[in-house]
Amino acid sequence: MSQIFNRSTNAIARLSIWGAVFILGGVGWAASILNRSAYNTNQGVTVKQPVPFGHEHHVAGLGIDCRYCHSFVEKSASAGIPPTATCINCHKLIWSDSPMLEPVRESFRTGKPLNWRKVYDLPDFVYFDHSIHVAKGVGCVSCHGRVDKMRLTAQFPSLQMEWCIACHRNPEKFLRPKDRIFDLTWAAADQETLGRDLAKQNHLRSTVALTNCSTCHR
Amino acid sequence: MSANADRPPVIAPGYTPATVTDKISAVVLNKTPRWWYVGFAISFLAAQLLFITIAKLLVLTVGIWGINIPVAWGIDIVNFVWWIGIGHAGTLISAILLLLRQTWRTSINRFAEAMTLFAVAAAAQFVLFHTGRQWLAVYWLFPYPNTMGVWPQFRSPLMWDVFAVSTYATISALFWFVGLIPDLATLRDRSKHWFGKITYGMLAMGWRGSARHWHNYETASLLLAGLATPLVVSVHTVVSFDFAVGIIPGWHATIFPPYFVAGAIYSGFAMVMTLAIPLRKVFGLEDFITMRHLQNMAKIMLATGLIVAYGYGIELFMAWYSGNTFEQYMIHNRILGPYGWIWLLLLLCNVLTPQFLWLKKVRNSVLGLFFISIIVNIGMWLERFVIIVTSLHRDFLPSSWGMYTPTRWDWSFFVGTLGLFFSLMFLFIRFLPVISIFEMRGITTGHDFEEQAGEVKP
Amino acid sequence: MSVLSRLFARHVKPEFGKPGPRQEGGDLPPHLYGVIAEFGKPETLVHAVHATRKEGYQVIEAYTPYPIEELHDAIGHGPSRVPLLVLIGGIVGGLFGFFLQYWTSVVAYPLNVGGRPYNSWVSFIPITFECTILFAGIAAVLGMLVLNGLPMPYHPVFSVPRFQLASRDRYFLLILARDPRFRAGDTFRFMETLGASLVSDVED
Amino acid sequence: MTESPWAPPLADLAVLGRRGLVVGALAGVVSAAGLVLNPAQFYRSYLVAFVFVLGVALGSLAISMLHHMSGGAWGLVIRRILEASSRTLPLVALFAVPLLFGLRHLYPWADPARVAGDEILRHRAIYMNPTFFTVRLAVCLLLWTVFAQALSRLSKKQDDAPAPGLERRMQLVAAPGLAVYCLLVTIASVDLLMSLDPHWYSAIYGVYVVGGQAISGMAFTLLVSLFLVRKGAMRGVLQPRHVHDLGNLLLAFTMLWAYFALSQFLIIWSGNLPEEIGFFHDRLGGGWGVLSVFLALFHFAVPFVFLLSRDFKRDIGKLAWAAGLLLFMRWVDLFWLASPAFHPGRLSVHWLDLTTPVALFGLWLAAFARELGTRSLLPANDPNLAVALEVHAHG
Repeated sequence: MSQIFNRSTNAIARLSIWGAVFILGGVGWAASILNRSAYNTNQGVTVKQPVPFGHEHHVAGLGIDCRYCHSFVEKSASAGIPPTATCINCHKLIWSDSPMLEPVRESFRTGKPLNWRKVYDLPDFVYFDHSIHVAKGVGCVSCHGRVDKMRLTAQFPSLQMEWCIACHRNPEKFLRPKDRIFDLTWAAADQETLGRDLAKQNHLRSTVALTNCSTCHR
Repeated sequence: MSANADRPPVIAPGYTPATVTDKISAVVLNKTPRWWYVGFAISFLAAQLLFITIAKLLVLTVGIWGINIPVAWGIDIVNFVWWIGIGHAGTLISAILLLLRQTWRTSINRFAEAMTLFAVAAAAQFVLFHTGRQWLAVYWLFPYPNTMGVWPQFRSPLMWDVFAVSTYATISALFWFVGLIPDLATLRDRSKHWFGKITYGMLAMGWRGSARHWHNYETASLLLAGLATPLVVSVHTVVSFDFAVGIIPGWHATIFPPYFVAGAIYSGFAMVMTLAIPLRKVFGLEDFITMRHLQNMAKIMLATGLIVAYGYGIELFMAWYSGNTFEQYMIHNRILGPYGWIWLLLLLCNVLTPQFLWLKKVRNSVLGLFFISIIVNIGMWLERFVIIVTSLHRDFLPSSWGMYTPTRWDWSFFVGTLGLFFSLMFLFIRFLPVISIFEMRGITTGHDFEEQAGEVKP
Repeated sequence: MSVLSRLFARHVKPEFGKPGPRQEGGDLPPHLYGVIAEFGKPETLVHAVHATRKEGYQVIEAYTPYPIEELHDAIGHGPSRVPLLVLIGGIVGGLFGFFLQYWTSVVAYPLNVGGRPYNSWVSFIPITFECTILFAGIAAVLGMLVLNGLPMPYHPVFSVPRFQLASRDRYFLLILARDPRFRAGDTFRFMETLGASLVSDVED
Repeated sequence: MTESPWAPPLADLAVLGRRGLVVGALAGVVSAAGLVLNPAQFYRSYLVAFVFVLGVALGSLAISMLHHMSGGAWGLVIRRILEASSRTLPLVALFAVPLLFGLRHLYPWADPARVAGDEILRHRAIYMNPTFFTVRLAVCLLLWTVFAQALSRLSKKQDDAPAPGLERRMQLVAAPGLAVYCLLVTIASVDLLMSLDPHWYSAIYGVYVVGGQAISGMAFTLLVSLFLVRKGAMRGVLQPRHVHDLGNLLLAFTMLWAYFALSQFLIIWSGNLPEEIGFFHDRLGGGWGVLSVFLALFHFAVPFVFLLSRDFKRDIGKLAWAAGLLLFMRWVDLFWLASPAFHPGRLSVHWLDLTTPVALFGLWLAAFARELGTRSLLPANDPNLAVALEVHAHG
């Protein structure tokens, strides 16, 4: 019998075993990165809209309250996309002949709603209700970020379940007084104490109840 | 083992290490016989059925199967349990018989272990594809830090099953491969073709058969056997928990674990027999797989068959004894309901037929054993059908009763896994030694691997 | 030996034992790995091993087509360390299995399932058991490979033409050149007295 | 008596028998006083004691049948101990008689008032009634005795004159014998123990009791082996490799018992059905829980760890410790099975619980010692004996 393999195969053979471990680990790691990346979640991605609506201008610049447009946010599951009429309330006077706003005027003329694109597209099997979040003291900014700084609206969080769960486990980290819900710039001096008090005051359910499957999946 | 005059020997007389080596490695290294191509082609064709069904399943999901409410588990699970059960004999032969120092196992263990591995591969198809959406099943089944922050439900027997089956697959693969290493070295040294030399050489990993090699090797083999023995019991126990932990009448019985394990061994030995009898014939291996093997397997089949019959009996008795309406109706429906004929057939196959094995004449007849083994294979399939479908189709609420009929895709999946199993089996008998060469060498010179292995036990 | 392998020449891991000091002023050829002898019967090999050990050689190795227990004792290898690795593997696996379940069900995401306790230890038994077996089994296989120095597709003994019969029906004894007692000519002649059918040098 | 080189140590056995008899009789007298003072408690304690002694004898019978079927040196060296133990079955049958007078103290189905008010007990009444119970128990004891005697007689025949077909005939008795044994133990365990609880049922119960009896038989055999070795009767016979095999069997039986126990517990715990969970509810609370933990530790965990060690298993002196512990734990297990039915919610150990097993086991031991003295300690004419006694270099 003569040698079948070269001396160097010894090193290669051992290396390949370790290599397999590292490659498998690397693939797993890459998959988890990809899964959490904006490519998969659309976090921070703006969506092309029929009219380039700017929250920064309307909120920070003009000081319009969230509820002026999203008028059901305190009462219903959906915050509400404003009807064209809401836009026209002002834009019949201001920028009333801007070509950029032509789709709005056309919608108003024809009565056919504007085809706004969803920025926050939750999975269909998630039951989400704006009103309860507002009622329990979750501010807009917690989920939507500083929309007053967004020229075009982008998805602020990843919207992955681990993000939802993080708040449902420790809601006191995010709770704020009723009158500060719509204030995007406000921050508590001592969030820890305030949050604990508010949780008690607003009758927040226990973490176990808040993280029960049926809380969000019904 | 004690010498016993009226038992046939485990290897025909006159063999030496050299002749054993040459004869068994010739099966692998000689030219491929024509029947192999025919057999492999048929199996491979059947395996295509599996791939077609899977393709269809991936698009349309489990709706193409006959399952629905109330029978949400159909013959996909029947087939899963059946395949896993068949796998058990392989581990049992190599592990438990190694621990019990039963020399006769040597010539069938390799082959039985391969059978285990391929049966688990076939069973895995059902586990994998019955989830409907396989890409989601990853987070249902495996604990990893996923983006939902959720973890699998460890109180569920289905999770236990995931761990049991994947551990079983891993350990059987390792056990099989470790057993192959010295024989791969043999093939490396015998192979005339450069491709064979390199392939077997890489797989043999430089095995030289030094005293140190053998010592660590024997210790590791024995420990693996010691680990595999409780493992194999645990696997079918966990499979039985899939049912018994639920509260469906007909499923929720404490006898299920031992009764399932016995049933698995029963069907597993039947399958070994079904495969070994033609194999020894076509390869001329009658000198290695002797009548002694077939007789011993027949005795084990008889014993496990009786345990299974005990299980059937105790279920009937306990249903009556419990005084529980639902349990009693379950038995009534099992015997007299629309699937009653299957139950009857099951009794014929699993309880009546093996009783012939009490007769020495039957145990000595190759043809008789072959037929009985096939009937038992069928019977054990029917048993799982009875347990799963008959229990589900009429449970607590008469308003939600229903019937179950498998569709042609159910059957094509099953036939496809048979094709997969036999394709792998054909590849195995062509490219790897079906009998452990080094252990046979030891037997011919009286250096029993088992005897020695028993001594190195920690 | 090919030119290529000379270029990559490196120390091949010894079969066994610590390398002894090379004999000063010995007449060792620069690439001698050892001397190997071939035997036709296991008994002869076992006798040869005893004789070799008696002669004072320590760094030796025997090759057989199947395990021979007497040989292991004769060569004087210690007990295998595989059981220890398996024990460690099993304990680690069991702890991993249980605490994986405990942590996920009690700490990471407690869920009420049919009123069962978060720490449903009864339900955790099967997976704890499976993990114990899995880790112990992997430890057994990896331990065996590592302790045997595998994979090692290249080894000097493979250069011996008749060594391929070590996997058939021939029995070999190798004395490594690293043995402190090793003298190229003497050792060769000594091995010829052991009843070997063939003795030859093994080049590295 | 034969002039076999393995003659039993008659003097030592006589001492053992006498001690058993004296202790047993004393404990029996004390227990009889208990019968007068507290008949209900007497029967409850007596039941556990009876099932314990029955388990030792039947376990020995089962192991001897297993040996006939599998062969192996381990069985040959203890065969005579197993046979002597199983030949005591007629005495065990006699022990069953007092039980028949206390059925109404023990079983809810034997109390007409309870049966009348309980639908399930009425449903079972056709099977679970004192007459049929007695018939079944008698048939079980009779059939076990028949199989034990048949094997023992063939074994005797082999001692008298070696005939080639005898082993095969013993196999022919043992194979159906083992099947019948398992079936009858199931029936008897439902009758004697499971029916103490009026509604509870579990299909694995019979198998669980079979597993326990195997431990009883093997543990007792190991203790007797140690006794014989100490008395010099089996010197040089019982080699480490035999002891190793016996230790492995004890380990296997212990694991099997734990497996059955765990399966039953896990299935019932997970199902959590009202008609089933009561059994464990009674046994996990009110002090009984401590006993359950004790059982898990000393009937399984501790012996298991020791029995894993090779050195431990190869030394009969060490192994006998595990055997002694397990034999005691067998009684604890049976006590755990039966007594919570009488004292739910409160751990209660009456002095009769201790005297009755001593009485029965003492008397039984006397009978066993007498039986062991009647034959050679090894089946001298068994064709496999020479191989079994070979001294292996590495044995």
